[in-house]
Amino acid sequence: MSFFDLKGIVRPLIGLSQFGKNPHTKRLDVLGKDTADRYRGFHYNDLEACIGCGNCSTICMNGAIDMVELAAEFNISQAKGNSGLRPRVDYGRCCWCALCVDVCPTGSLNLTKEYNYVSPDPNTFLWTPGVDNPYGKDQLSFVSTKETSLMTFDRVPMRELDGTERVKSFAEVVLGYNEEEARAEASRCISCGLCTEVCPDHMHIPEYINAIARGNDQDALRIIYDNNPLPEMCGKVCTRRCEDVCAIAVRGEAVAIRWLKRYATEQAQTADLIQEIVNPEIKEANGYKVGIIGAGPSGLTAAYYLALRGFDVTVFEAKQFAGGMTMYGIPKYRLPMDSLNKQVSYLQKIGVKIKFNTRVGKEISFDEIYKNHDAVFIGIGFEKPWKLGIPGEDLENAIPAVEYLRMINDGESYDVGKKVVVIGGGNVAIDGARVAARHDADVTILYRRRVEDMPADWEEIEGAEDEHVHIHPQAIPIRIIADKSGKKVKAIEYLEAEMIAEEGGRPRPVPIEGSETIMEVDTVIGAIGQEADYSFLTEEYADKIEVNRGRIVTNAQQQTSDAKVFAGGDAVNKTADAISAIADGFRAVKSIEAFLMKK
Amino acid sequence: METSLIKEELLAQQLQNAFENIVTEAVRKDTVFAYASKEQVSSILLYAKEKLGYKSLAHMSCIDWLESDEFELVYIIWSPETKLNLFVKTRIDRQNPEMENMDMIWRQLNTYQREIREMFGVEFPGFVGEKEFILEDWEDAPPMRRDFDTLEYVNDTFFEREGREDKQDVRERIAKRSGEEIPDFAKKYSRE
Amino acid sequence: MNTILFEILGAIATILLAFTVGMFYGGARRKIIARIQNRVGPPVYQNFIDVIKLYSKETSIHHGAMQHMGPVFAITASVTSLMFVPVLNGGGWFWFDNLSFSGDLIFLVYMMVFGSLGMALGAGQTGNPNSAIGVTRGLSQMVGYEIPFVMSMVALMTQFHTTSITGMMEIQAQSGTWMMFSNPFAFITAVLAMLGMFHYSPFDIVHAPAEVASGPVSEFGGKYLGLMMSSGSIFAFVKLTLFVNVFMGGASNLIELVVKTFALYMIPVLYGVTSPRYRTEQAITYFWKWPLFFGVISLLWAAF
Amino acid sequence: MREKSTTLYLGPQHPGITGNMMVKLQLEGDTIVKATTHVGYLHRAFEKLIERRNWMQTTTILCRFCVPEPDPPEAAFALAVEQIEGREVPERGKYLRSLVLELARLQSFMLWYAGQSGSTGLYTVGQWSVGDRNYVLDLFEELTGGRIYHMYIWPGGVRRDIPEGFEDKVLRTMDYIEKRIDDYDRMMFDSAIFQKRAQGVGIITKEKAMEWGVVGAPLRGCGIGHDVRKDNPYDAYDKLDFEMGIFEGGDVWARARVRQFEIRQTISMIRQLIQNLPSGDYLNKMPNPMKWTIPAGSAYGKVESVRGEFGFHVVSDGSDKPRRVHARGPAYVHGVSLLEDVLIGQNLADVSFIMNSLGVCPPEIER
Amino acid sequence: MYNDKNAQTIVEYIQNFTRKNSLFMLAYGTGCGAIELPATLTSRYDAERLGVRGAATPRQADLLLITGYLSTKTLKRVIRVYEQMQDPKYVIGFGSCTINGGMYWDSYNTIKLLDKYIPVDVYINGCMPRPESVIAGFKELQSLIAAGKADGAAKYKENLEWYRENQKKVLKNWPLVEYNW
Repeated sequence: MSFFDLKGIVRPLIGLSQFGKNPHTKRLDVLGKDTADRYRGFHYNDLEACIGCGNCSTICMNGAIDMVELAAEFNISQAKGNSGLRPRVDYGRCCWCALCVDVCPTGSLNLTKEYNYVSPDPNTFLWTPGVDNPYGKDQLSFVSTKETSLMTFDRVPMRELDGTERVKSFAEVVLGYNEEEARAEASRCISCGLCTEVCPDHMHIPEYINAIARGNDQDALRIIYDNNPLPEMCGKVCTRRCEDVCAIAVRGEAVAIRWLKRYATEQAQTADLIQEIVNPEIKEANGYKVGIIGAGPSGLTAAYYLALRGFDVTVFEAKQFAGGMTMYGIPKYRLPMDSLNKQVSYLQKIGVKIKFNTRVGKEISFDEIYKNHDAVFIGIGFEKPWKLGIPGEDLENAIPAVEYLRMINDGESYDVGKKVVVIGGGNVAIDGARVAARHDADVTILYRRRVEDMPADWEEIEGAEDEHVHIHPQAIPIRIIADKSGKKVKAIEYLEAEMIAEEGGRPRPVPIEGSETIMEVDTVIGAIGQEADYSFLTEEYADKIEVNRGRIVTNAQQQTSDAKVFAGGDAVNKTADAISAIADGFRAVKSIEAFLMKK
Repeated sequence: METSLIKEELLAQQLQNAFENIVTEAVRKDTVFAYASKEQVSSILLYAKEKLGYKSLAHMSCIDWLESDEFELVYIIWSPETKLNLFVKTRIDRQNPEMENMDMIWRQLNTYQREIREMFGVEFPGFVGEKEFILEDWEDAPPMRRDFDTLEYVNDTFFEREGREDKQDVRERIAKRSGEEIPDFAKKYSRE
Repeated sequence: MNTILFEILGAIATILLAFTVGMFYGGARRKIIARIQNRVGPPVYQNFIDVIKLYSKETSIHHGAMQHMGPVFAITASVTSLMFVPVLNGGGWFWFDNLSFSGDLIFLVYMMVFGSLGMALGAGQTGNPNSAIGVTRGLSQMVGYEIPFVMSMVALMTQFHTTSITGMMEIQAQSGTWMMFSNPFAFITAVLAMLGMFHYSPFDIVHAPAEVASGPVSEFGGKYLGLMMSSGSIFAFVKLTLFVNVFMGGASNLIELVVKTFALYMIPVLYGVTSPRYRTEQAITYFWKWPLFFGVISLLWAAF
Repeated sequence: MREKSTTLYLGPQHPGITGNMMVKLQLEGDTIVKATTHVGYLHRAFEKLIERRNWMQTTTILCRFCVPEPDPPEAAFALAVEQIEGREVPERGKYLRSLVLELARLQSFMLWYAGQSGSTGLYTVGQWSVGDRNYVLDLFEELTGGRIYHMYIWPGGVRRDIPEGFEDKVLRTMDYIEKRIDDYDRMMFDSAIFQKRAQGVGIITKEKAMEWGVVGAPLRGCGIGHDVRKDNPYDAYDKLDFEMGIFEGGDVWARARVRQFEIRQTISMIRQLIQNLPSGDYLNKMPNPMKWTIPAGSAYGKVESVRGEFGFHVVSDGSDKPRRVHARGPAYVHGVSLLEDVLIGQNLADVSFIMNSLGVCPPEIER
Repeated sequence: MYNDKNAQTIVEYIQNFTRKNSLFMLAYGTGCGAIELPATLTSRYDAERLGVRGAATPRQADLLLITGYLSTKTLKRVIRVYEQMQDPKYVIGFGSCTINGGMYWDSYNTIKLLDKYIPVDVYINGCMPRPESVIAGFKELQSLIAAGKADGAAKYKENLEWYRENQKKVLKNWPLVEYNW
């Protein structure tokens, strides 16, 4: 440094020129009004779109988000699949990291531009987004989009046999997840548990999925067996209403709950292995005897859990194999016979006695069962197909789908010919069609309504289409035409229908005049529903046990009008699927136990 | 992208040749692990510093492996020439944790050792440095040990603002509404 | 009787004037600095609010009698100094003829030190090490700037053969030349010393916040701080008026006074905005280099 | 003559202390004969808290490690996690990360201007630079949604893509700031007084620097060229054209010159990043955060912050929560033992000046 | 906002007016909030126009800013600083941490509820509060002062026992000096 540093004295003075410039200061009244479009301010929750899954509350590392019940005036939906709770944020905890936004599966929780709040009272920092700041709707800034969300909205695709490959055999179409896929799929679950409410059996879905995600498959199976003794069957063919309310499904594809259950059960390839893994605690025999009619899902469920609770259980099954409709009504490419038999033999290991080929009312009378047991559970299911109610359905080649499936599953052969028509849109109809397709038949499904109205699973419908099953929607069959011999089916005549929107209901098909079409066919398979066969009930019991519109009337605990008799399954509930039957059986166990132990 | 680990392998080999009974591993790009016994660490560090040019100490940290009742001490050193990070790891007994004082190799270790002594209770015999570093009047267990439960301590010592008692758990509420009974062994998989 | 009353009234008015002007200058300084820093800054009257608030604060700190004496010394020194500084040309304004006597310049030079010494005593009593260090620094720095300042004054006194401020003002009025032109080196010396007197950057080491909190006044809050601030603003007025009187021919009316003093005031303010602060020894080195050099020259100028 | 020695507690509440720590000084006159640092006033036990948080939640708490520079911790953690997990970052993600890191460096440099000049009483530069820093923070706000805490860098990339028109805004801001830096430099570096204050103060010799593990600008101010961005390039730094500022002397002046040089490098880097921004994905998305597990392993991720190398030692035991995250910021090295050593023999007036030039940041020392 | 000006005497009114327009703040750099304070005081936000300026020591300060979390170690100093301040004195709590623990709610070393240890006049929302919020906090405090409602210090005197008890729970054996006002 020089002795006299003029530059060092003068150059800083240039800065004084700033005096003449406009200050950068913002006026007080505009301060805080121009935040960026992405600013992370207070939360805003769309109360209607929110399903109360509580994922925001879980991700919040500050414990800032509580799930609370709001006052009645906000009309929070309490429907199934909606917890009825809404997040409340403690701004004495929040750090505005917005992870809650990025994990919100529905996208209802967003942040706004608003961030200014000062108060002398520390108790006023507890806000319910959407309630305390309804104006936030117009100030959304840091929003949750499908692209930025941390949720994985796309399901891990399930590997399947190719459509042309499938029709060649009855090999299982779905190949199942391998471990990596299962972990990936399981990790999509947010463990909210909304699904459990919809599941008729209230399975512990978040828990077992989480166990899979953490790599504890055995725990997963144990949790599954807690209230479902036929998980492998459910894992393959469940109607999985749980997936409809999945929180992820609001914006994406639901977690593949069914496939994950299937994955969990696949680890146990034999009944011994199941026992080894599940290793249930069997209580000491308590001396009570329970008779169960029908080894369908509901009967087997009741039998299993009663056996675990120390009851002496005997199941009476009319057919050669246990499983009921799941055995005889579901084609083998969906549910292989070995699989079901494995699960049944596990039940037998636990101590469930099954008397096969024992039709109640034929080999053994209901009276005998009733008298020899302390309680009776009826799980007979729907066996008898409904009639189509059109002329010609008694012809030789017009066959109910249930019957057709039973024959095929029993190993009997039935020649459907080259051209098959299936009437109906349920799972049974599709099953019938796909089985027929496996016999090299050209199959057409006639359904009254549109494809999207079909009660069958969309996966099944897609599977059928892959197998070149032709679906003809909006077609109402009016008669089946016999051939010259008058015994065999030659053709079917149907009317085209149009959908007329009806107030307060779903659209109704109305036949179009003059649209009659005749289609030549070899076989007509009818699948419009089934009913129960109560012929085994002798008059004495028919009076005691109330039957209404083909269904046994029970209370919520599955108890019939006869206190000693319990019932479940298709013969009782209207949902007519395996999981409801299992739920009935499970409920019945509890009430049978309560009924007997109380005595 | 598979990169070759030539430099890393070379360093692992060098250490392996110089010391018996140590395990070295070229883990990934720029990173080499050396597992050694407690007694060997100082000679490895000195060797690496003097002979191999690992002049700079990047880090020292302590990990509590409660399950196996051990503390793991990790020294991360870095060389300006090879640009590699060498992790020298050793495990010490958790019940009587003691480690050689090494602040004469790197003066910087002074700070690290003070922290580890305070936070984990690891003793460094012969190490001078003030006892209190970050904490003041601390009477509980060394707080970074995994068996010290911070939440419990917080609940005992501090207050929480009232007005949030009405919160509910979604899973429990759903279970209650539908009558589901979650078995105890499954609860550990429930959402926290 | 009346004259004494008027004199007292006039004295009070002078104090009020000095206080007001000093406060507004302080406010203006904050405003100007704010503008240079691209800000709007507080209102010009902000210092008034501050002082009133400080007086209304409770004071509950007791570190012994000397602590109370410190601010009192300071305000006494500044008020006494003020009494000896002619505010306007012709010796007085508002019925107040200042306590001018021949030799008041020498008296003033010492009076100005008195305040700082009193402060030092008071601050020393508080036992706060920051104060102690601040005081040490303040005194060291005072030694630094006091020598060139006295030199320039002595140069003027020898050059014009008077030790009275009014005398100097008369001489300037007669000759029509301001002393800053008749002895420019003395003026330069005095201005350089003034930079130190104001304790603005780069000579604010005394109360450098980053080092010794606020230095000597660290322990003074409330009324004491209010007193210190009042004393400071009166003192600023005293210094500025003195410089204007001595170097710039005084002022014949208030507007002229304000213009001249403000212009002078801007020198330390603007230099302060752009300068980091010197360390104590650097400050003393500074004062003993250029100011001293100019001081010697001014003495020589005066002598020859 | 032996002067009477005074004990002065500088802090914890003291205007001259960067943050909240205490330096106990033993003074003889104005000269320091002994300095003892006391830290722990800001200890929040992050590393304990992280034991209770899962990997995703950890990313949001990280930026609080160091208040003036919230981004390097995020990046260092992300790098460490990526190393353990083997997660690839898309090219655009890398560029955006570097962009954020450089913007963070820029705003931190401006904060440093304020600290360095403010500790010598030159408040004007501080007022300017902190005021102008708002324009950089505006960019952050636009990009990440937060002014100070961005929580933007995630393992696998960045959180959001850039908004529309952002590139232009960055370039315009850079032009403005480049112009302003000249103003700061005129007042600060050209000032004779500042030069006097800074030269020969707080000297760290080359040997000492290696011994104490000095990093960052203080190390480069000793004439040793070490910069993580050059030595172990991460993100997009291997594709950028920049130079290290290496100055000899080891005093405050040399450190200041390093920063003066590097702030311009940073601006040029930001321009390069914006101009070469590739298209494509910005994030290699992690699975559901609640179920995100990292395979067992450990790694040391490091990035270059303004004050030096910022390192994270991350240990995973394969679960959904980190086993241990141990952070080591530059202040951890500079602010405790080294500071005690450097302060001896210095003038009291230079304490906060030296602390600023070493970049002592207490929240990061004690975490 | 507050219409009870008539309730105050003219002296009180002037006092409150000057108190509200001249806030010497002691920014205790306790936490993250300290980083936005420079911004609050500089060009864009310029808190000085509200009469807010920094004070270097507690003796001179009217306003204590607790800028975030307080570790127990700092709490000790904060209590001492607070007690050193001269009446009238006010406290502003910054951000979540002072309200209910913020993101350090489960940390063993930070206090959660500031108002259990020292009286707080105004809380500012945010983590951390933006300068705009800080300014809003100042303005809120000013309106409280104008209305004569910022009486945290009086509350502290009244309930000293209660505050001491809470403080001791955290500070344990740390000696607390006698509060002399």
